[in-house]
Amino acid sequence: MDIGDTPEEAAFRAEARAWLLEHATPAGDHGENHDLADHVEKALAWQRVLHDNGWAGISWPEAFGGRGMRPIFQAIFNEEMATVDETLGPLTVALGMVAPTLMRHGSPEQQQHIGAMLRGEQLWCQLFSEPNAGSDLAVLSTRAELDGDEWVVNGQKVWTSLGQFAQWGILLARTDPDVPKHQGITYFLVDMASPGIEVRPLVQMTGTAHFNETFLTDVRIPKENVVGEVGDGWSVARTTLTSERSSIAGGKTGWNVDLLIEAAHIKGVADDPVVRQGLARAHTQATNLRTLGYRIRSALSMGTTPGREMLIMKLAYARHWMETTDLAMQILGAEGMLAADDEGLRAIWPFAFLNQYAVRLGGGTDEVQQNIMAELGLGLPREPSADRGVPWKDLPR
Amino acid sequence: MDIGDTPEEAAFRAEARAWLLEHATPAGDHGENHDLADHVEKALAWQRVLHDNGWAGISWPEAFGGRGMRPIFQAIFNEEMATVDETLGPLTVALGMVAPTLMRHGSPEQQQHIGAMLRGEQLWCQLFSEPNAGSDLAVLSTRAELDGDEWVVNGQKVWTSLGQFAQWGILLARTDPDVPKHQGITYFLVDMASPGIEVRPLVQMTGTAHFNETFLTDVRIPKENVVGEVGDGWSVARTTLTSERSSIAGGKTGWNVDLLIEAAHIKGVADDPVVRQGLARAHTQATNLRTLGYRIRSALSMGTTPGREMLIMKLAYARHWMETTDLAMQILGAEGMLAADDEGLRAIWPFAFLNQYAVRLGGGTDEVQQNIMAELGLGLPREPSADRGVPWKDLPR
Amino acid sequence: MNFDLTDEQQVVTDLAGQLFTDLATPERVKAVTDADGFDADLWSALADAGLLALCLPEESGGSGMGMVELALVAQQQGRHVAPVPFVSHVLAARTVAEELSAVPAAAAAVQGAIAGDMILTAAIAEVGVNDPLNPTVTATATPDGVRLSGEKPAVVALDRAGKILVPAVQDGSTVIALVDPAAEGVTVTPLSTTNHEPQGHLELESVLVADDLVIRDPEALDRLWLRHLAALAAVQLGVGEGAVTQAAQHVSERKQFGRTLSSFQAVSQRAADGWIVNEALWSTVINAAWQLDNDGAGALEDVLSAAYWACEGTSEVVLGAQHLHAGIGADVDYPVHRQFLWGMQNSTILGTASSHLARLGKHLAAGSDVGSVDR
Amino acid sequence: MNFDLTDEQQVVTDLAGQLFTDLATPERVKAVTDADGFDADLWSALADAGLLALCLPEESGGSGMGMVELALVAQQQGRHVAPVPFVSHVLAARTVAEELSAVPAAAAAVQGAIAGDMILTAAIAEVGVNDPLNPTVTATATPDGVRLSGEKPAVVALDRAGKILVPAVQDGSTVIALVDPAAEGVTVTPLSTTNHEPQGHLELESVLVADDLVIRDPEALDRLWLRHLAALAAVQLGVGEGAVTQAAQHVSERKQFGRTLSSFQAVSQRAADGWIVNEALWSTVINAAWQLDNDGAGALEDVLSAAYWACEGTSEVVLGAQHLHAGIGADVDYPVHRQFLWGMQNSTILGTASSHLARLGKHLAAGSDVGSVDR
Repeated sequence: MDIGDTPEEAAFRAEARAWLLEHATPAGDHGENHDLADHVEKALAWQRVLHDNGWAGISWPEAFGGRGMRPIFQAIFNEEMATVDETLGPLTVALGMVAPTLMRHGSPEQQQHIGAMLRGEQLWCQLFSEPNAGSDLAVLSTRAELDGDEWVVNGQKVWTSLGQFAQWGILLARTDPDVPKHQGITYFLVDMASPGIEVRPLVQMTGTAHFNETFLTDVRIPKENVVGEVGDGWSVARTTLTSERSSIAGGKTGWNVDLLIEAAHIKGVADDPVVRQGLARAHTQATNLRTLGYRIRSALSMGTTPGREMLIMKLAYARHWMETTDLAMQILGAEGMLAADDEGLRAIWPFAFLNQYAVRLGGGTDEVQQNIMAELGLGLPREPSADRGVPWKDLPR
Repeated sequence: MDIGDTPEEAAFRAEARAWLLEHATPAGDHGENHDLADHVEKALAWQRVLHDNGWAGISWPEAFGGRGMRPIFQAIFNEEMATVDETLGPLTVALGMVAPTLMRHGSPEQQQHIGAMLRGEQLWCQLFSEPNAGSDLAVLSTRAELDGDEWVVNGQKVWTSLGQFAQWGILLARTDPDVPKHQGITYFLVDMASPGIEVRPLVQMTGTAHFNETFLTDVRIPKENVVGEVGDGWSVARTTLTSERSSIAGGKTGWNVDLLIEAAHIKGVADDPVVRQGLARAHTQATNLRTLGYRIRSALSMGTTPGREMLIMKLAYARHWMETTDLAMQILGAEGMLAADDEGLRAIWPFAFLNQYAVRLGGGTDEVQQNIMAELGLGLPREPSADRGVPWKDLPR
Repeated sequence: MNFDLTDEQQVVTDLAGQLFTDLATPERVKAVTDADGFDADLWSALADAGLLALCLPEESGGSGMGMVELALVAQQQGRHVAPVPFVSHVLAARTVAEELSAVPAAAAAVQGAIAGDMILTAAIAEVGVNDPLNPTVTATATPDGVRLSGEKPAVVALDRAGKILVPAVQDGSTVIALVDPAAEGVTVTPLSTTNHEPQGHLELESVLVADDLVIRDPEALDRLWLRHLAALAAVQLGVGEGAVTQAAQHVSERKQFGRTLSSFQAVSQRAADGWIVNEALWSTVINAAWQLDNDGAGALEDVLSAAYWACEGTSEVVLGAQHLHAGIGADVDYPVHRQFLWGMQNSTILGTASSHLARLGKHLAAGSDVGSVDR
Repeated sequence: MNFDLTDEQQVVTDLAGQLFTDLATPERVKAVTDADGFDADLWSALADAGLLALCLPEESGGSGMGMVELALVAQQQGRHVAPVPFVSHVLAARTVAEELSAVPAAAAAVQGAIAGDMILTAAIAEVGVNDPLNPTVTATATPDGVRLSGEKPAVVALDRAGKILVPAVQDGSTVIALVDPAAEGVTVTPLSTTNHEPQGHLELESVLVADDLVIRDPEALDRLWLRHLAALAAVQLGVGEGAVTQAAQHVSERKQFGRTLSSFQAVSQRAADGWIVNEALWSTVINAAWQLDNDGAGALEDVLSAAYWACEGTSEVVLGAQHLHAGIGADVDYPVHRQFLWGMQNSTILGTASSHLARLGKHLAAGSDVGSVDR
C-alpha cells in the first residue's frame, strides 16, 4: 500500500503540471459557462491544444492515435487539469463514451471517428433516453426499420445534452418489437445533419438549455452505421454507459469546500461556529471522496476496473454536493438567491443550488444506484421483475 | 378556531390540576422505572386513587362506571397528569385497548372486566405478535381448536409487554387455516394463570425485561371467552389497535427539550452555538408535536376521531425522540454512555439513547406508517399484494 | 379547544382558492413570469374580492380579520405560485392603517391599497447578516422632518410600490418611516431574482420624511417582522402542497419497469414524506398566526418554529418533488419547477433556517426576549 | 498509487480475522460479557500470534509495523465485538517503547505487554468538555520526582492495567506520566458502561512518578491522541460491517407479507445505505492510518475526518441495522445488539461527532494547528 505516486507517476505529474501551468487558459467558472456555444468551442479548442502537444488520448491504444499509457496516467492528467480549471466537459460523450465503444465494437470505418475526436474536430451527443424510457431505458420505443441499404428511424429522444451543437450522435432504436425489451435494440451512429432530425432546446430553470428534445422523422441511416450486430445494441450500450462512469475518475475534490471557506471569510461568518461545523462536515465528505478516488486510481494503476467504488463515488458526490450548496446558501443568505451574474461569490452558487437535484439523477437516480448496491454489495435479491421474458410489444403502456 | 380551552374545559383543567397537585406522588423518572414490578404496582395503586376520587374513566360511558364526558376531558386530564409525572403506562393495554374493545364487542359477562380495570384491579397484556408475524400480523400461526366447550390453544407469542405480571391477556389465534389470512382468526380473553402458559422474560440491552416470549401449550379457554364471532377476530383486533393509537393523545410535549436545556446549563454548554442550534431545532419539533396535538384534541373536542393526525404524530414523535437523544449525547459527552444509575443527568438519557430505535417500531414500523400515509394522504396505490385471496395454509413460509 | 376553521375562515379560504385556481393557471403564471412578473388582472380580482383589505382594521374599511385569515389566503397563493406581492402589500397596509391612520396622506395610501390602486411594501430584509430587527438605515431629526440614509436589499415589488415602509434607527431607537419612492434621494435598482419575483435594491440618501409619517411605537418592527415570517411560512406551506400534489400525480401516471412509479416503495415513501412535512407545517403555521392574533410578541417561539420549518421542511419537500419528477422537473415549460424556485427563494428571504434556529436557540438558552441572528 | 494491501498486511488481516472468528464467537462473547468483560483466552491467543507486538518498534521486540496494520486488526476486532482492550493496550505499549525504552522499568512493561502478561492503558478521555489535548491533571516537580493530582474518566481496562499513561500539565507544558496503579494516592473506581466494556474512573492524589518515567516530548500527546482516534475509527468500521452483515442476513431470511423483507425497497435500500457508509469509511480510515504512518501530525485533517464518520456514520449504520432487525434486535440473547452498543459507545468516547467537527472547523477556518473542541 502506497497512497503516493510511484516515481514514474510523480514524474509524469510534474511534467503535466508544468505544461498545464504554461498552456492552460482557465475559464474561471468551474465549467459552468452560461454561454453554451462558447463553452463547446472552448472545449474543442482546448482538445486541439492537448492533441497538438501530445496530451490527448493518454491511455488510448497507439493504434487509435493515443499514447498507450496505463489509465492511471490519464487520471493523473485529469486531476492536474482540474486544478487549472480547464474543462473538456462538453466532450464527455465523444471521449468518454463513444470512443471506448468504437474501440471495442466499431468497424474499421467507424473507428475513423476516433481520430477526429482526438483532434477536437467532433462534438457528439447521446440519443438514448426517451420520454417514457428513463430509469427503465430498455423499454425505448424509437423504431428503426430496414429499407434497402438504409434504416429508417422514427421516434423522440429527450435529455440530449448539447444536441443543438453536435455533429454526430449515438442512437438506440428498436429494430425488433417481438422479442423481450433488452433484445431487439440496435445501436447506430447518426449524422446530426441528416434530414428529419429536429433538435429543440429545453430551457431549464437555471436559465440554460443544456438539454434538448430530439425528434426523428424518417431519418435515414446507412447500414454501415450499425455498431455491433443488429439486435445487440443493449450490450454495446452497456459498454458506453460503463465507460461514462469510468470517465468521472480523477476529478479534484474539495475545491467547493475551499470556495466556501473563502466565502465565509468574505461574508464575515468564518467565526460562526455553526458555519464552521458545516464547513468541517463538508470537508470530511470531501475527504471521503478523495480516499474513494485513491481506490479508483489505485485500481486504474493496477490495471483493473473499479466497479463498486464508482457507484459509491457517484452517490457520495451527490450528497456532498447537495450539502455544500445548502451551506453556501446559509453563508450567502438572501444574496445567494439573486440570479447568477458571474460576479464574485454569485458566480457559481445560485446555479449550483438550483441544479443540486440534477446530480442525483444524471447517470442513474440514487434509487437505482442503491438497488444495484443492495444486490452487488450485500447479495440481496432484486425486486421481482414484472416484465422478464415478455415481448416488448406486449408490455403494459 | 380557538386554540384555547372553552370555559367548560378550562374549569375542568383547573379542577384537575388542583387535585393532581395535591394527590400526585411523582415517580421522578418520566415513566422509566427500572424496577418493573414496582412500576406496575405503582400504576395500579395510582389508578385506584383515581378511581376512588372520581377521575377514572372520564370519557367512558356511565354504564361502564365512567363519567360519560367527551374525550377532550380525558385528554385534558392526561395532559395535566403528565405535568406531575405520574404514569398509567403499564395499564395502557387494559385501559387503552381492552376496555374500548370490550365496550364495543364484548358480551355482558366479558364487560364485567371493565369495572375491574377501572378500579385498578387488573393488569392486562397483549398476545398478538409472533416470531413470524410482525408487521404482517395477519399471518399469525398460533392455532386454536375446539374441543367440547373449550378451545385448545398451541403456539408462541412475542413482545408480550409486562406479560410476567399480567392477570389477563387478549389473544389472537387461528381457528380456520383454510381461508385467507385475515379471515379465520379469532379473538380470545385468556386467564394468564391457565395451565400451559409459560412467560419467559426477554432481557433487552437496556437491562430491563419489559417484553416476554409467551409459549402456549394445550391452553384451554372456555367458549365464553371468545370476543365477537369465531373467525371475526381481525375486525375485533382493529378496534383494539385503533384504540391504542387514540390513547397516545394528550401527552405533554417539550419536557425532554426542557430537560436538555437544563442539562446544557449544568454542563456549561448552553452558550455553545452548535448546541443551541440543536436545542432550537428540537424545540421546533416539539412545537410541531404540540400543534398536531391541538388538532387531535380539537377533533376529540368536536367528538370526531382524529385519523391522519395520529399517524403523523407517531412518525414525528419518533424522529423528534431520536434527535433529542442524539443531542443529549452531544451535551453529556462520554458521561452519557455510562450505564444509567438514576442519578441526576444520567437518570434518563442513556436509557433513551439505547431505546431510541424502539419508538420507530412500536405500533407499526415507520415504513408501514409511511405506506399508509402514501395511500391515505396522497391516494397512491398500495404495493401489489402477493397473497390476496390465498388460503392461509397455502401461503409461502 | 377548536382547531377547525370558522365558517368565515372557510369562506375566505374557498374564495381565495377559487380565485387563484381560475386566474393563476399554469399557462397564465408562465406568461406573467415571462413578462414583468406582476399579474395585474389577478391583482384587480383580489381587490374586487376584498382580499387586499383582509386583515385591515374595520375603521379603515378593512374586514377586521387577522393573521389566521391572511395565512389561509397566502397558503392558496403559494399552491398556485401566483405572481402578485400579496403578503408584503397587505402587511404594509395593515401597519400603516394601525399606526398612521390619523395622517391624511397615510390614510389615502391605505384606501389606495384596499382598492389595489397603490401597491405598498415593507423593506424588511437587511444587508449584511440580514437581521431585520437591527436596521442599518439611519434616521436623523431635522427641522423639516426626518432624514433617512442607507440601503435595503431585496425589497418586494419595489419597482411598482407607491409607498415603502422603511425600518431605521434614530438615536438608538427603532422607527419605521413611510417613504415615497418618488422623493429626492431615493434610488431603486431592480434585481433579477431566482424565482423571477420582482424585487429591488433600495438606496436612500438623506431622504426627507415628514415627522407624522414615522412610526415610533418601539414594538412595531417586531410585530411587522413576526407577521412577515408567519405569512411567508403560509406561502411556503402552499408551495410545498402544490409540489407534493404535482409529484403524486406524476408518479401515479408515469410507468417504469412495467409498473407505475408510485408502486415502488422508495418513490411512494418519498412522496409520503413530503405530505407529512406539509401536514405538520399546516398546524404549526396556523398556530403561529393564531398566537399572533391573540398574543402578539408572546408568539415569538411559535412563529420562529413555523419560520424554521417553512425554510427547512419546505426546501426538503420541493427538492423531493423535483427528484420525483426527474429530468422533466427542470423543464421551464413544465410547471413544477416554479414550486421549487419559490420554495428555495422563500427559504432565504427573511433569514435562513439556520438563522431562525440561532435566534430561537439564543432565546431558549438565555431566556432573552428576542435573541439575535448573531451567534 | 497503490491502495491494495501488501502481502504482509493481508497476512495480518487474515490471521486476525481467523483468530477473532474462531475465538470470539457470539456465544463466547456473551459468556465473557456476562462475566468480567475480559476474554483471557483470546488475549493469550493474540499475544501468541504476535498481534500485541504488532506496531511496536523492532528494537523492543515488536514487528515494526504501523497504524495501517493496527487498523486492519482493530477492524476485525470490531466485526466480532471481541471483549479485549486491544487498541488502548497496543497504543500505550508503543508509546512507552518509543519514548521510554531506555528506562528498565518501562522496558519491562513493554516486554510484559508483548507477552500479554501486563496490560497497559492510556487515560485519554478528559473530564468536562472532554478535550484530550488539554489535560486537567496537574504535575508538580518535587525532589523525588513528579507528583500528579487530578482525575481521568472512562479509562479502558483500568481494573486490570499494570501501568497507565496519564497526560498531565506541568508548568504549562503537556507531559505524559507512566503511572503504577499500585502507587500511593491512586484510586480506581470501576464504571458500569453501556457496552459492558470494563472501564474505570482514575483519581490521583499527589501520586509520585519517577522523573525518568515522564514523557516530555511536546508532540507525544498529539500523536497518542491521533493514533487512538484512527484506531477507534477502525474498530467502528468493523462494528458497522458486522452490523450490516447481520442485517443483510436477517432481511434475506425473514418473510413478511409473503415476501422476504429484502425484496421491499425501503428495506433493501436502508441496508445498502449502511454498506455504502462502511465502504466510504474503509478508505477514509485506512487513509488516516497511512497518513499517520507517513506524516505524523500532518495527518490531522484526515484523522479527524475518519473520527467524525466513525461517530456519525457508524451510529447511523448500527441504528439502521437495529431498525431492520425490529424487535429481535433488542434481545440480549441475539447478537446484533452488541454492534449497536459498541457503535454507540465508541461514538462518544474520545469526543462526539460534533466535537470532532468543532475542532476541524476551527482548524479549517482559522488555519490554526490543531483547533480545540471549545467553540
